[in-house]
Amino acid sequence: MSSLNGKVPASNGARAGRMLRYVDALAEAVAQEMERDRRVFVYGLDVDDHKRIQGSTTGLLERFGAERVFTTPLSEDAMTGFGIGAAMAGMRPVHVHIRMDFLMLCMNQLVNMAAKAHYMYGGAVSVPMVVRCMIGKSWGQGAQHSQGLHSMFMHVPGLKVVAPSNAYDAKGCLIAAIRDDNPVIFVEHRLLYPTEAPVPVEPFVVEFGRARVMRRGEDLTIVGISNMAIECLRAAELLAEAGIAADVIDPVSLAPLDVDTIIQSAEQTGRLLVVDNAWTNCGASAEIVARVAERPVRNRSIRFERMGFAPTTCPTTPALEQEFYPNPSRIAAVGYRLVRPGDGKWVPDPRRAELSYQVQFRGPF
Amino acid sequence: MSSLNGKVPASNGARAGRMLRYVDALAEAVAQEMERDRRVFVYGLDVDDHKRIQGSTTGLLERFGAERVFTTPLSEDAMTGFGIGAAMAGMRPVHVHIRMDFLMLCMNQLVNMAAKAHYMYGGAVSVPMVVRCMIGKSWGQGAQHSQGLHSMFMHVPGLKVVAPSNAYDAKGCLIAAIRDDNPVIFVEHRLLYPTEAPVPVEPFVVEFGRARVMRRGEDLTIVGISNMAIECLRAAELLAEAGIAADVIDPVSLAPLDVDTIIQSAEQTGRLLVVDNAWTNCGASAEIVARVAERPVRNRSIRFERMGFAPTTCPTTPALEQEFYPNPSRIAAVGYRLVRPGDGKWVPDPRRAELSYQVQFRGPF
Amino acid sequence: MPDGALRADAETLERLYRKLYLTRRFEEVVADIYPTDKIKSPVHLSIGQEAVAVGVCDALRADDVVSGTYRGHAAYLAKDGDANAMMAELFGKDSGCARGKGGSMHLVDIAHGVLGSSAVVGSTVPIAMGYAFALQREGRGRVVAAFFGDGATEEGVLWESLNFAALHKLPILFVCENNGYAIHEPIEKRWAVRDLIAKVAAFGLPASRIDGSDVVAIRAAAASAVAPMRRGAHGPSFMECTTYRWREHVGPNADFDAGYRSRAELEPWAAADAVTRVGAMIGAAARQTIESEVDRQVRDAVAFAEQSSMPASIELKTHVFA
Amino acid sequence: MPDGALRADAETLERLYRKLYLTRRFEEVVADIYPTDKIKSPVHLSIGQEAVAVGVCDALRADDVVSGTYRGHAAYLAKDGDANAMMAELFGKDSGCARGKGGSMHLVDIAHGVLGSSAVVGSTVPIAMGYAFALQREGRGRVVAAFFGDGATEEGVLWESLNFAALHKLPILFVCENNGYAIHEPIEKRWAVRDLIAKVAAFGLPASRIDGSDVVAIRAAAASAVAPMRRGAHGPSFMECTTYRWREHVGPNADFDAGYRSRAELEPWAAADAVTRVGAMIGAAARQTIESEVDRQVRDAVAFAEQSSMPASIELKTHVFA
Ligand SMILES: Cc1ncc(C[n+]2csc(CCOP(=O)(O)OP(=O)(O)O)c2C)c(N)n1
Ligand SMILES: Cc1ncc(C[n+]2csc(CCOP(=O)(O)OP(=O)(O)O)c2C)c(N)n1
Ligand SMILES: [Mg+2]
Ligand SMILES: [Mg+2]
Repeated sequence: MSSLNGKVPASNGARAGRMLRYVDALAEAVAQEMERDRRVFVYGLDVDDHKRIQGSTTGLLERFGAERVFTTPLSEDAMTGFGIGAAMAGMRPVHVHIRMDFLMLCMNQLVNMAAKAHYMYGGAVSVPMVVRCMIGKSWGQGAQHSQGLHSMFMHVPGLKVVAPSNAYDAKGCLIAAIRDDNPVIFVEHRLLYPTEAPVPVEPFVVEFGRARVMRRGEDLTIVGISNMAIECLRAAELLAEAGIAADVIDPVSLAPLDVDTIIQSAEQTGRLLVVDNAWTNCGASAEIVARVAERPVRNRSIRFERMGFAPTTCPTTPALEQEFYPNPSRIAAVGYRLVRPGDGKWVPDPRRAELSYQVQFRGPF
Repeated sequence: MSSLNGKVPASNGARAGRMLRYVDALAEAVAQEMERDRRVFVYGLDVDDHKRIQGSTTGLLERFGAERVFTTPLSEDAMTGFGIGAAMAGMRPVHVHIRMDFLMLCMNQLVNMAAKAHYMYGGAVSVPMVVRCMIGKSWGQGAQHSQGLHSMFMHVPGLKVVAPSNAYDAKGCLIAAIRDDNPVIFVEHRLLYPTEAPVPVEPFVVEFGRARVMRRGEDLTIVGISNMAIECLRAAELLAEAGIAADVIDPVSLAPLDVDTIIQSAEQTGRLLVVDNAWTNCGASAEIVARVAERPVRNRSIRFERMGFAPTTCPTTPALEQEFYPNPSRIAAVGYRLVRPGDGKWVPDPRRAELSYQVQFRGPF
Repeated sequence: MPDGALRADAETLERLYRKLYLTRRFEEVVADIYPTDKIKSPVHLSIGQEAVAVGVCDALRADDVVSGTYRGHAAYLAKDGDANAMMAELFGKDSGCARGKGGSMHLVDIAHGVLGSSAVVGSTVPIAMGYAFALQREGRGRVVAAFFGDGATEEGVLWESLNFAALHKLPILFVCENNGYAIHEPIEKRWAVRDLIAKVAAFGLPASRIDGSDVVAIRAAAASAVAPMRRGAHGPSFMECTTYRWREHVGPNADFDAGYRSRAELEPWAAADAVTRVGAMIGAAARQTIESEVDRQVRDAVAFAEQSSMPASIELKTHVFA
Repeated sequence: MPDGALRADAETLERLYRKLYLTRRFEEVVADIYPTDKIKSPVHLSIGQEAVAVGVCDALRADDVVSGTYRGHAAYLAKDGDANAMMAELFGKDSGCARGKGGSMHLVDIAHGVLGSSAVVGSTVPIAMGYAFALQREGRGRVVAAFFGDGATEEGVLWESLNFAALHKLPILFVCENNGYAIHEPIEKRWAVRDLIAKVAAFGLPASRIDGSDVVAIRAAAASAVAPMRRGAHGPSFMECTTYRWREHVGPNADFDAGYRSRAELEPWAAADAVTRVGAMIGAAARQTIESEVDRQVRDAVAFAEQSSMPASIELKTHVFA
């Protein structure tokens, strides 16, 4: 049901691991890397307060002390440059932002410095830095606290971008990000924090650039990004009730992007639906559709569709907010239309679909 | 040879206008709007020095005085917010940046405030602001002075993005941008500044959201963005020598984007090549290919290809820089392969292609 | 906090009390409603900090302009923003001041001179400055007061703005509501130097530090700061108002059990509470009238919000472009 | 500019002169070559400003680190960056210090403690600070000197960085090369307040203003600033060095005919020129030796650059990722 990725211990027990929440997987990954490598440190607004970034930095201050786990002033621009400088000097900073929207304050450092340093200095330095950032949950967070802006970073050579959708990948990708010699934008989603999956106790790495096939089906390929991977799985369940079988693919890593896995599936199903937790215009979904559309060898014609945020600013009122986001019901409906274009009547049970993100998700493994 | 766009006076003479350089068209557009509307002002680093942003603000200080034409400190973030506030209060600021790369310093104001204000305040305010920014010319400008980052702005609802490729559109789009009640990112290219086209003397508007077909041909559709529109015209000339006729389309406005004109052409030719002055990954070229690929009615299968910056940081050394950019020769070669996939041997005359941007371009009108 | 003379004529005290009580009452009611989930969006209460906004706004004209933050209820109400539209906004209703699209963090009331607030710290400061530029050009003596927290002073944009406002002598009063914390982080972990006023003065702005519980002192300081601005090219001023947040950073509750601050820290601030003190200074009859009028106003606002309808689906797509 | 005592022992003066002359000579040669288009990339010359970098770097250890700007030739050479690799970089050659990928604005020489410079004003300042943090943790007494122009002080990131560096007592010397202009805009159009030092001091850093032509005074000031940093948690310092750019902002020529400044403005600076004055203070023999050695060094650098090859096409795709 899933393609193996990462140097997971072979034994079944270890591979299965315990059930762990996404939020705890983040904290565990960082703790294990801090233990292993003295150069790793964690900083950012509020990483050391009692809320610990919704729990995702829990335990770090106690174990590693204020020298390696510290808050900052509200100075995103300078604090990003600070991390870049420390990384150039050989340290391994993990900079934490409680909302991805705040990265707009440090775009200059991320785009003009971090992404480019290795290249424009001819390889003389590297920037092994991780930028953890959380996409806000939908509940009334509004215009400036809920954006998924990953495509801006995918656009710029020199940055890696990952967006794990489950606790297993969260741990494996975060460890990989910390060990990576390049700047990595690590995209989290608030709604994933409480979700559980089996996660090995030992440190392990999920390699970037390998998509994960989370579910198999021959009628339709659905690619889900970040938490939309989970919503797509739910949509696939709804579609199954209508007799439609969907491949559900989670790219996990957005830059580098494993487009081959997606192409392979889409060539088999002839239909590709890409669902992002972001706007579609020039988004990750545009890139994925474009790459599949321009594949050199074409054994089969493919129909495409994208879903993402409504092309509007995010409203706070729940009446509109629910229309702003894709949900399993709407994803399923679009998938259905793609497979059976003539038959426009099917609508999935709205009650089952609506609450999807409150349903405890038990991981793809 | 070109689709009419904009409220151009009907008389032929006026429509033809005089030959005017792109750079002068920019200055003329702003001068005419400042004359017409006392609320318009121009500000930004160096708009009032003797170089006048490579000449594009020439004459404004003399005519309108330092009250309406002024430089700023090196404070891109605050100065963008300043313009937004002035715009909310009813003024019509034109903020000038000599390099688009510097917009990374004011992404927070552009993305989180300017783009969203009208929506998140329920229509209570609007932000009629123009952000003029120039993509650096290639000559050794390097990593941080040559980026075309327009797709980042296309990604965000609430922003309009235009990238005129010739003097006529430069004037008409800039006037339209100033009169628009929304924030407009106005993308210029340094290499276009000396190019000439017939431009009406009177003020006129080029409406956003209407692509321009610059050349007609039935074998291949080439879409060129910003200065690449010009390079694509040159490529089309080269292709014509090989007996291949290309439609060349300049979208002019990137958000809103006139995808219908592109679809119409691509359905006729069955081949679409999109060439951007930017990276392709999650770029404008990805969006254009995706929109054409997911068009609902498909009369014909289309082959797609994209070109843009190499997926690297921009190097300064001319040895590598020339490989970084698409040029007419390479565009033609890719177009040729798209039309005649079997026959991979044709190479256009490199001498003619190489110097394309030094060839005086006489406009599409 | 000093002894707090609070000397002012009865009329002024009553006017101030009405605003203080309104702000306090409004937020208490919001806090009471919050657990019902009728307000589905984060709220950052000003409870304990009301005197700053009330004092400053009482020194402003109706046609002056204020700009606030996500902790902006007090500034909105103190500037006479429409209370009904505000409550409806919190409820996500179509009749809200931002049509339900903004919520508590994005209040706006242009008719009453309330610029839209923002959830990104520091981001409204340069916008307020741009607005002040437009008012300067207009030449009718209007001014802007820009409120922000101590945390905002760490953002570079604030110093860029101070420099530019001073350079162009813009009619803007910068008001820092220093409550000692950014979320749960105390100033010691964020500022190398505690003397904010010295920093601002070095940037060329008259700057003063004022007890944020002393609503009369704040009013006086604001009045004397804006008077010369109205007359011409005097340039900006800066006030640092020391104050204290009584509730949790976001949400309706107290959080003295969370561990990052003690309840003892609250005590002197509670003792100096402007609502209580000003309330005690005005006549009992006047006070009762004010309180019952304000109570009714807040009840009406809740009823208005309750009775208003949610925006129709189609509203999702409106207001993307003007 | 003060009278400029320039008192130092002969050895020091000779060492300083070698650096001053190297920097001057190197750039004069660059200016001579520039019209040939062998250097196909913008150059921002330090001619006239050399004493700042030379004075500061002479106070540094070989294992200390400097960070500069797009106007960074002087800092690179003063810190003993490889002159051959620098000239080759300007020529776009594979043997360049950035493999031809950076050009004049992105010089780097990690082996000699030269962090990469940047074409975005102010952008290297926080990076230098992060580097200083790593050196602080390393505990070997190394320090960073970060050079930037007067224009960089207008970017918010500078004030964010000063606050953080002071808060964490980082071993970094901030060096503002104040040449009175950002491109063609004079300070009057950009700064509300001329007293930069007062602003910085209010942010908690020891700060001094020094005649940027007095290489000995600069050296002394830098030495006394960094000494306590090496010993432990003393924290950052700040120097404002007043200086003057003799050539155009970018490119090899003079531009006194452009109209934004007069040639008369140059005169006192030319009279105080450190290269001339220090040259006049050392013995004629020593001077001649230094000059002929440096002349040869620069000639060798040109020859090295000329003879090096351009990067192969494949290099376009290397170094995107480490
Ligand atoms: C630019 C930015 N960084 C971080 C945050 C997260 N955040 C929200 S409120 C806050 C604290 C702000 O403190 P202060 O300015 O003192 O205002 P207060 O909440 O105390 O009124 C922070 C860090 C944010 N909203 N915006
Ligand atoms: C962030 C940013 N804004 C604008 C520019 C354009 N620019 C290049 S150099 C310069 C002037 C900088 O002046 P200063 O810091 O005083 O350095 P100087 O050139 O005088 O050495 C400007 C505005 C830039 N490179 N970066
Ligand atoms: Mg605070
Ligand atoms: Mg300067």
